[in-house]
Amino acid sequence: MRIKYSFLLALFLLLIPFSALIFGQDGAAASGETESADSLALTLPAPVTNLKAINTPNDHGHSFTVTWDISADDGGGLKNVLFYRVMRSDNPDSSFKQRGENKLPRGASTYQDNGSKRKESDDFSADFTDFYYRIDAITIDSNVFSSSGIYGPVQSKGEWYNTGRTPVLVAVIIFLILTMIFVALAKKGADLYIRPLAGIEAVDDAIGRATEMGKPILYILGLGGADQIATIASFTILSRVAKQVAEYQTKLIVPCYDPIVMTVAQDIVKSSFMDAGRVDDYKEESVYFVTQSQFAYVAAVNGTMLRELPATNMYMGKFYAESLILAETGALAGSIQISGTDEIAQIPFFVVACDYTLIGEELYAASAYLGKEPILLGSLKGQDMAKAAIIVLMIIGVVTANIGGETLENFRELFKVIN
Amino acid sequence: MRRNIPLAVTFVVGMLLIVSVFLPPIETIGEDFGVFFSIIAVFAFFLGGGNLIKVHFGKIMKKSNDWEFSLVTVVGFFAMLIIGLFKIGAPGDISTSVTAEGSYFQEMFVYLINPLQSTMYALLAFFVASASYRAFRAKNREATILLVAAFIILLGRTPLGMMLTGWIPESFSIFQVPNLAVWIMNSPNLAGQRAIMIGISLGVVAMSLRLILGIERTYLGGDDKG
Amino acid sequence: MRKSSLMVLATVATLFIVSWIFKGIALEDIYESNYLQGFLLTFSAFLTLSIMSFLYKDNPFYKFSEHLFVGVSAAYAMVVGFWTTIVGNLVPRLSESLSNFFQIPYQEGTYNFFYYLPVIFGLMLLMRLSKKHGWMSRIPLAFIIGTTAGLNFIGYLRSDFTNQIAATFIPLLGAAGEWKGIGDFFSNLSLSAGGQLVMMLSNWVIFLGVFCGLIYFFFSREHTGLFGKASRVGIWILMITFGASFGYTVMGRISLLVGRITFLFKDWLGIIS
Amino acid sequence: MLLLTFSDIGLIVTLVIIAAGLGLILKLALKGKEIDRRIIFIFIFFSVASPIIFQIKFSEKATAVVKSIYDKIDNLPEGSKILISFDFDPAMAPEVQPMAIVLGRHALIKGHEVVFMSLWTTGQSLLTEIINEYILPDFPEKQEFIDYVTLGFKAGNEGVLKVIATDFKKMFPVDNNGRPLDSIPIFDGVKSCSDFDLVISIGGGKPGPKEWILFVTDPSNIPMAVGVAAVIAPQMYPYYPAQVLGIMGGVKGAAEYESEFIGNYERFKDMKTPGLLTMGPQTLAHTVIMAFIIIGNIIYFRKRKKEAKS
Repeated sequence: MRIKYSFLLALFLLLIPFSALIFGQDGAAASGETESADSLALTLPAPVTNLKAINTPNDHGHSFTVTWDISADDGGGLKNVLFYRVMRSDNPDSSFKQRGENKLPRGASTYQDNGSKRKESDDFSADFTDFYYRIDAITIDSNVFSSSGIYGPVQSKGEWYNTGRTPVLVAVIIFLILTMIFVALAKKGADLYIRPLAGIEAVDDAIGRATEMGKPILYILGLGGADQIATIASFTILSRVAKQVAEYQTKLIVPCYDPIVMTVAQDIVKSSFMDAGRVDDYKEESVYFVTQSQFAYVAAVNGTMLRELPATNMYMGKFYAESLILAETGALAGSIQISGTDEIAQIPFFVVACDYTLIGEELYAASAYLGKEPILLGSLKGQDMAKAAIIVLMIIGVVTANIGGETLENFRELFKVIN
Repeated sequence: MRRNIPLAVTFVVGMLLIVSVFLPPIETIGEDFGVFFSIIAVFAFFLGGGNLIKVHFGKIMKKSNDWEFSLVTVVGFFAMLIIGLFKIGAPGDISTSVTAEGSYFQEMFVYLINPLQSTMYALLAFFVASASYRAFRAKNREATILLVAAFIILLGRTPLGMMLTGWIPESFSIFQVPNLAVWIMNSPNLAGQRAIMIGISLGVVAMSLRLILGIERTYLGGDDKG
Repeated sequence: MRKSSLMVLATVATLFIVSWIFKGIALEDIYESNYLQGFLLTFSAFLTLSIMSFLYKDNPFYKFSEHLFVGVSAAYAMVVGFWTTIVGNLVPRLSESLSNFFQIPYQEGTYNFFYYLPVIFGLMLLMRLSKKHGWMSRIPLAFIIGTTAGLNFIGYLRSDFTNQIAATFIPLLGAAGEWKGIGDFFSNLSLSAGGQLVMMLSNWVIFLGVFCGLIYFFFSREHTGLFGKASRVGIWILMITFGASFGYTVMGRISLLVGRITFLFKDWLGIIS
Repeated sequence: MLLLTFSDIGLIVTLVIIAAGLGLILKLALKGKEIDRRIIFIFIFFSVASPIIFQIKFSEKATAVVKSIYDKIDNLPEGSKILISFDFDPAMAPEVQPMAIVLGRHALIKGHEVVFMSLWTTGQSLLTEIINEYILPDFPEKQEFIDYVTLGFKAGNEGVLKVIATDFKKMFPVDNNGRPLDSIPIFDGVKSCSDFDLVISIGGGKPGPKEWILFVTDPSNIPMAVGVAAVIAPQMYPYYPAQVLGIMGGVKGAAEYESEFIGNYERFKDMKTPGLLTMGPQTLAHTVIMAFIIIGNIIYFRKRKKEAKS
């Protein structure tokens, strides 16, 4: 019962940030331009009006946001305005220079002028310094243009908090709370069901099989560095595997692609052996570095597979084109193969060539599965709540999509705000 | 202690990066940390290269199986290292790019690394065939769906697809294999990809949070002294 | 070594030496150092064939190429890392004299001293070689993992996943303006590939596919009853995805082999033009 | 008398060997014996290598999406005006260049008046190369300005399209060589894009086919055909058949068109068909893979039957 309530609470909480976003958005200036100019007369066009420049909000300074109303001859009137040019100077009377590399296309009515933050740069734009702006409306001949009046002085400054991202902050906090709730629940001993995953259950069997056959287990951490979530997930699986391997006294081979990943893997395997009380059985050469080149690594691992004939190959982490080369060679060597990756393009190859595959998200969940620690299971539960919220949102989205174009656009817009 | 300091570092750094998104003055800290990571990674090269040499030297010393080939690795490694670090044969002075046209380093890449890696990559052409033969079998419902989807797409990419089903009239043209193949790519395939992607995004968010909060800490190894 | 393997070795060596000589002669008009170019091309071909020989079985030629590849490529990555990261990123921020030595512009900046941090972390990582202070190498690891977690957490929350959800908001009756009423729908009913019925069907499949796919990924609920059925449909959708993606990739893989075979027959043997 | 070219012999030999091999394997398969993967590898190597060596081409049967472009060009009355835009760069060229070549040929042999242009900077040199090296040598009788004209590259991306949709000469006052459009016979009576009988965009990036549809042909109801890189093709299907009359997707699309073209024009029976040539190894390898999938299933069911018996 408790779980059910927390489910509802979680769902509710998750929906809040998204609805909060509706109010956080500002209407993007959309200019509907349909016709093109038909006369090429090089008379001077009308200048832009209502020019304004303000310090860009929610940033670290050195930036202005310039807005104006388009020239009367842009899209209407003489229709001879093709471009705009934003000009700036620190002097109201002279030395105006074009900002940005390109002229703006007609119809544009806003420009964000970002200067460099670095004093050494030519483009340095100092905060708390007066600047003046002017907009030129240009015809097809860039020498024929009319300038607006000068706006200024205006100064830029930095802020401490980006109010535009408040919705993201709310989402972050809610995710945090959600995870905490379920972790706390789990700690208190709530019974958390998790459905079986074939790929995970196969891990135990595979280690047993290797022991019976007296053959090694090959564990591949993938081509990702320690800066990939998939690799980190793979570390936790490796630690479980190593623990069991230590207990069964099976041989473990871990060839590594990345030196940092190698150091972490060495630590993990060593401490797993210690936990199992078999520190003497730990062999340093079981975790080793090969090379940081995709196909050279594959060449070496392929060789290892055919020479050592491992009973089980495990591929967990980030994989690219080599996935199928590895998996097919492993199948040739007659090994049982378990794989898991979050690289979408490679999942099909693993599914086809391996005996068991953890698909995307299942790879991250694997550590919780293997550990069966209540805290981890609690966090899985939190993840599922978020999934339920997404499904609800999806349904709302599809319903609004069918009500009408505008409702859909508004609803879609709400997702764009998170930037 | 030895485990708590790293946990604290992870927490602080992770939180700092999350918070930085909301605070313009430190907004770019993520990029800086990215550069830091690549610098640390270069230090790790010592560990990697050292380990590689250690493993192969060990094999040579022990005269274990295939030790002759380990010699090839060691010689290749040092040759390439020297050529690259001293920019031997580079067309200009020290400021020319190490991969400049004509330098020995680049020649080694073109004539040695390149054929090796593109051939290794090309092995995939053989392996897609053997995997198709071995795995696309109608063992159960799921496997059959997998098989049929793959077969339709394959058929759609050859003239055979049109030859076999070109007679189907326009009002049923979705059943012409090439059209069906396009439809599968655009609809169910898209749906599947999207479901996986949403799942992954959610998983990454949850996993990251577990790491920052220290719930997931296996990557630190045990509480040992080693 | 057995006599037979020696024979094979000798035959292969002779073949490639002959090929080298022929290639050298053939390249006489093109290159000044024609025999060197001939050797390089022949050697590339040898390496190509050695790797391919793995398809038959593991053999000394493959072992040779593999070991050479590992050694050379490991050094390659390190050298490139040294020149681009250490010389390219670190030196110009920390040392003016070293920048002058490497002839790169020194980048003066107020916060450059922060760049000592990765150096310290890097040195800490190397501490693992010491038995006593080995544990210190975990601090830079913790830093890396903290960075990864922080960046990924906020990055995925902000873009990937919201975009993917927003993309699912599709009109099930066809795009705006395409639905012209039920009468029109039935009078133009057909299974034509570009027809309205097929388009509607696609939208339904995408929506239900994502829905069932997500259901499949539920971990904390038993997959039974209606839930189980949806999850089963989810697996089917995933299977179609995998099968289709696999089939679709074959073309690209064959192209890779075309590239290698063209190298062998054109650049090396010169059989085709 | 039977005249066989080198590639015909190659094709026959290749097909016989593959068919015989597959037959033999099928015989073994019917006994429920698994095939050694090395045999599959040999088949793949052979099916890729032999089309390369013998320059083998397989005739493709055009799918409806491609056939409709062919029919459109074929059925337009002689002297119709066709605009072809080469919106691609060298990286994309292997996939879409074959389309550009065959379309140019087809349009010229039908006696249409063809205008070539490009929205990509890099398109200029590709345009010149394709026209001068591949298309014109086959048409010595065609005259520039009367039968075809090259406008070259014009900067401005979608901006260009928006202008030429209503006024062609404003964007292109002169052609590639500086000759005023007013003095070019092809442009007699051409004010805007609406005066063309067909517009074709070949490309895969931005600006490209999609922009042509959105800014030019869809608003003015001008017949439009597109040729795109394979990865882009799925994004074009929603426009078919309402906004575009046909789509050529990737090398396969090009090959289908080439096949249709050389099949119907005796004069071009032996022309170079880069699309069909690229498809040669692909077709054979795909077919072999499919054959092995079928054989794999035969073996599987045979084995299951045996197991059920025992």
